[in-house]
Amino acid sequence: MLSAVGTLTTMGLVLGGLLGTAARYLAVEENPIEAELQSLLPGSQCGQCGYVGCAQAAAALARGEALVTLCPPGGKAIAEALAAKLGIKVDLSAVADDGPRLAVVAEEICTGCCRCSKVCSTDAIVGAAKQIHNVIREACTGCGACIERCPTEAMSLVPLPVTLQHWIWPMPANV
Amino acid sequence: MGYFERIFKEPRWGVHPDDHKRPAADAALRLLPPPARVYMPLSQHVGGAARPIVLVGQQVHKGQLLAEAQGNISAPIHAPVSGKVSSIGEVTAPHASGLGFGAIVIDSDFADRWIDTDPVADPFSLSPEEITRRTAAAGVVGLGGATFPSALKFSLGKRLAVGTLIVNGGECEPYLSSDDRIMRDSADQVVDGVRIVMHAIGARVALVGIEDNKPEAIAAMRKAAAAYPEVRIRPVPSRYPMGSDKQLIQALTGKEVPADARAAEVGVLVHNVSTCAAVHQAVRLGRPLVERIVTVNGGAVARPGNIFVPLGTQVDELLAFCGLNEAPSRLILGGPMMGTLLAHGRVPLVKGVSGIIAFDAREAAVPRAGPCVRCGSCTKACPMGLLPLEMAAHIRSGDLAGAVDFSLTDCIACGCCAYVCPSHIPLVQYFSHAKGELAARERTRLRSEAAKRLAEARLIRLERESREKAEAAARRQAERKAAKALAAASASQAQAVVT
Amino acid sequence: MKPGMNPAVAPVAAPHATTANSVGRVMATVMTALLPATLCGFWLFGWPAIYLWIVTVGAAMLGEILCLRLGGRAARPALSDGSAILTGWLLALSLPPWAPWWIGVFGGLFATVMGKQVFGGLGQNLFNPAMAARVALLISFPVQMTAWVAPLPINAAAAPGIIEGLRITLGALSPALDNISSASLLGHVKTELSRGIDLLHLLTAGHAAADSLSGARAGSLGETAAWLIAAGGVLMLFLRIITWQIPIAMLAAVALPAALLHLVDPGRYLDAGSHLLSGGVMLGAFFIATDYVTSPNTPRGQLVFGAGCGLLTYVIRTWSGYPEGVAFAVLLMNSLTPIIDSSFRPRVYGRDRKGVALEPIK
Amino acid sequence: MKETALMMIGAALVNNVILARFLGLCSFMGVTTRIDTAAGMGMATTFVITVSAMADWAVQHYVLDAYGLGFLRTVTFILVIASAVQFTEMIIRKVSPTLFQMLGIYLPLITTNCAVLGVALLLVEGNMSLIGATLFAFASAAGYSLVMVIFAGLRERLVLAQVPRLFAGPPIAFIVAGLLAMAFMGFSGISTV
Repeated sequence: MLSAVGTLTTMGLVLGGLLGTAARYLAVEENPIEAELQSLLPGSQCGQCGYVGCAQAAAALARGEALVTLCPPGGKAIAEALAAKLGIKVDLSAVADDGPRLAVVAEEICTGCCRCSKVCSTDAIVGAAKQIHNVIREACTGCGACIERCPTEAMSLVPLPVTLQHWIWPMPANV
Repeated sequence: MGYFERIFKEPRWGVHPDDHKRPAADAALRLLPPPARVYMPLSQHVGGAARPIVLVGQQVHKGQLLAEAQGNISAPIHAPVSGKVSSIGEVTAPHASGLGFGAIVIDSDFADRWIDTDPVADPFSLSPEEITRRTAAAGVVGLGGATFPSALKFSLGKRLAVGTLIVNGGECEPYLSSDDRIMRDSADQVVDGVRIVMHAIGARVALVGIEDNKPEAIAAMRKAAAAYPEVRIRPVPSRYPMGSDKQLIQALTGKEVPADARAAEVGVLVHNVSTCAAVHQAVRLGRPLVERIVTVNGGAVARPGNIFVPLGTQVDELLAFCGLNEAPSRLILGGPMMGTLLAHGRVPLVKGVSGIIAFDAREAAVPRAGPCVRCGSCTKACPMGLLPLEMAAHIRSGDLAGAVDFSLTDCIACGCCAYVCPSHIPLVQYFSHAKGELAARERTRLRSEAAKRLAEARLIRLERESREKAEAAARRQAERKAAKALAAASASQAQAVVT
Repeated sequence: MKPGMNPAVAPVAAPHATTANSVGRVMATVMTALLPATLCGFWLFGWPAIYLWIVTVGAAMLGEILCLRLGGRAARPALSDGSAILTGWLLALSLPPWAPWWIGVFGGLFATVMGKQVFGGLGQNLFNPAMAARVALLISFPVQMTAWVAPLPINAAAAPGIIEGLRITLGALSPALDNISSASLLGHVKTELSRGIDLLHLLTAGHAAADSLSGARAGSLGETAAWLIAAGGVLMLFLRIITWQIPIAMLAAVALPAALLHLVDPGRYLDAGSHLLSGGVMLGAFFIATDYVTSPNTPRGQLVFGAGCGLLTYVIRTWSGYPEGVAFAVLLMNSLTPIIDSSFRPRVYGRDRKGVALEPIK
Repeated sequence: MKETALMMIGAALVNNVILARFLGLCSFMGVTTRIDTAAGMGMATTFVITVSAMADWAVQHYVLDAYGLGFLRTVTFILVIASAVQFTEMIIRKVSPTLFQMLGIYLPLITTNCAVLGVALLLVEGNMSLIGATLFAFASAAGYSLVMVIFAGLRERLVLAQVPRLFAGPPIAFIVAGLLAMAFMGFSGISTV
């Protein structure tokens, strides 16, 4: 009995010591994956994921607390990129991706209250007080933050119009 | 060609479809009478759309500038008939999507009055830069189908000191014979154009590659080039896609264009024979590109052949001119291997269209696609050495990165793989879909990068605003304090004065 | 005039022309190439062989139909490509000619159901269905799968007639089998070697080569007439159904070690000719290893694949417990096919073998 | 020499750890979705198996046998294996963070990979010399790695196949494993010749 306990204890101590020494020589810096994840996110700080901004979302992803599908404006492409970066496999067939969208102002309802332009994270909405606002297409990320702010429901999201340059061949029908 | 050549000289890639070129290629060139109305699209070339400079209701002559080039890569367009600009709006584009694009509509006055042209008796006395300028002003673009503005290629060739001009007379697409026709009928013009292009880019030698299924064109070109030893006529084996730049360069010079590089970087530049003829017209006669030869062919066409057509003519009008045996079961713009399926014929002809094919029901029959049996036919046929079956399998399962890993980006969409596939899998459509999807992702990435910059700019702005606000507040407070102190001081002074 | 109205529901991409070739046509050509050897097998082994062939092909088709029905897909288009028939056919050729009916049924069903349809049907399977079934049969029913008969031409007096043949296939005549039971060359060699008898005493000269032309020796239904199979293979090569890499590499990889070791010790190792002409090597090299679905696509990959098949066949024949190794070798190399495919990609135009863009050369 | 070679072939192919002894199936199914991950896992496990086999051999001979503590075999072996795994984990984390990320939970789980303990117990029962034990362990591990890589290759292709929904995922993977095991049966008998 005593010899058994002694043997196990000795072995534990010896192996533990060896591992402790090894750990000192093989120490690794924590993976700077957080920054890489943040660079993949859209960076529009729209907050639709439930985190304050993209940096916080990236931190949550790195900690494994958030799903790679957390970013609605990013759609499938970003979820895929995040999954690849994190080295995990996810089924993305369920991720809704209606393609990029764009905010538009219904000019006949807009009262020119300026609330939407204050929340726009990319300064994509222009217009002075009491003037009808307008959305700069190139700057709008389609995050939808302005939609909720509009008191008269004059703002809505529409899919980007398809043009010759943007048209994509459909996938052939499955055989 | 003997058996020895067949076994050892024939390229290992490519396919050999029935060419169906005759009898259309042998029929004499016909002229289409000026149509009552032409639709001149603003975007008939790679790059930015041209910007209209005419007004609705304005009278224009044939060859008059309608819209000027806009941006670094662009080309102007000119009136193909004389008449009145009736409107500027959208027409259906000659594109598989069936979407619309901008065009200038001209009602013809049937007079066909040309503008005053500026012919040059001796183009070789002009500087290369001047030739390039005149070619650009005439709106000449690659007429083989690539529609890249030719003048830009001239300057590129000049800058990279290209020594060899390759003239593409391959015309490997079945059914098409417009290049064949232009070489047979106007070999002198083609050779003159070749020499002008050589002068413009400073090339020492021109190799004219012509597939050996066009003996008449080879003979005509040899005769026309007899006086110019620097223009060499080189028959090449007829094998699709011999008319693709990279394959023709390899067949004629043995050089391979590196991936992601331009042909000019290996010292060659490729121009189509029709483009060379257009350069001849533009520089020697001063005539802008407003007409071209179009092959009309296919089982549904009653009198197939090559027609000289003003640009902007509707496909329907051209088909009506040639007559139809039956309603076409499939209407194709370009050749059957790479051409665009048209939903209807109310589409204008543009600079890059070398043919219209109207298939009858038998030609248009499509066998049902089956599962891939991994037979490897596509791999053997691919002129780029790709593995189409693997790329398609990855794309089908949604793994675009996997497809890119199999060099999807090197695919030239020649259609050899889908042509030989015994399961009739629409491989090219898989690749087109994936390329479009990748381009869209790239756009999204650029967009989100821009958004990121804007968001950062906004943060800086907000910070600056709040800082300025704070500073302003501080300043105001200081002023107020100072004013107060001043008031107090003056009050005490006043008091002092009073006391 | 109102020309060209196409109801374009979805745009169709180029090319708008296609080859007249089809999967069905390829399969039909392969079957044509198999016909001489099969007919020779029928001739040599009589009515039981014909019945076994019918039962096996029928079971393979039945398995295909059942699976397609269960999957809710139409059976006709999948059947009409002929792949199920060919699978059953190849399996039948590799069976002992007088095997009972249930061997054929089990094998045929296993081939199309477990070998092919569970993977999703044609083109999706990872292993050659016929060889998977053959191996499954061999390890499940070793006795029946090694019960060879000496050839007894169909018109010979002693040969079983139509009715008698049916009874053999149904398993009712098994005692009579003993009278004409024989051993294949490879099986015979293995048994005798294990009893310590060396080949020099065992084999009399001129045993194999002459028989292999007519196929008049004990062995699988369609494997004995090696030259007829090779002729079918050459036909397929000529028609460009298959490429030369796999068959040549496989035959060479069997012949080379066989010749070498035979030189070293003729008493223990059979000569190259016997190895090439007996068992399933010919059938394997031309018809089985060349299966499109389960073999690599690129010429270099095919060379490696063929060489692997040949070498493993030789190793298994010579040192393992089984007298014949083609089926095992093919399955083993099938399992390596994805790795071979990813290691031997063709060079892309404008890139080097590693996929790096070439340097521009003026 | 010949015996050693046959023993190694036997350990790697004929009595393959995965396909004949059905050990280590957890990682066999878990980390074979990609070839490079499977190869990494194979190398890590090879290292662990070889190192722990040597250590276990020493423990068996100099501790357990010497003091008559045979009943502690499993416990002590696990202790040794766990330490070897910890060590491997540190190395991989240092050398290839990507592989570390891809292997994920399966890396520490090598500890409970029955192939490792299985090989250790087999070689103790086989009464081998230290060199023999090391070679046996290495050959077994090489066989394990080989099958892992082959299976990963097959699964990479399976992902692209249109497997019926009923069989998609683990079912078809097990069918493939079964067919692969059948193919490996062709080697049986080699080591006894």
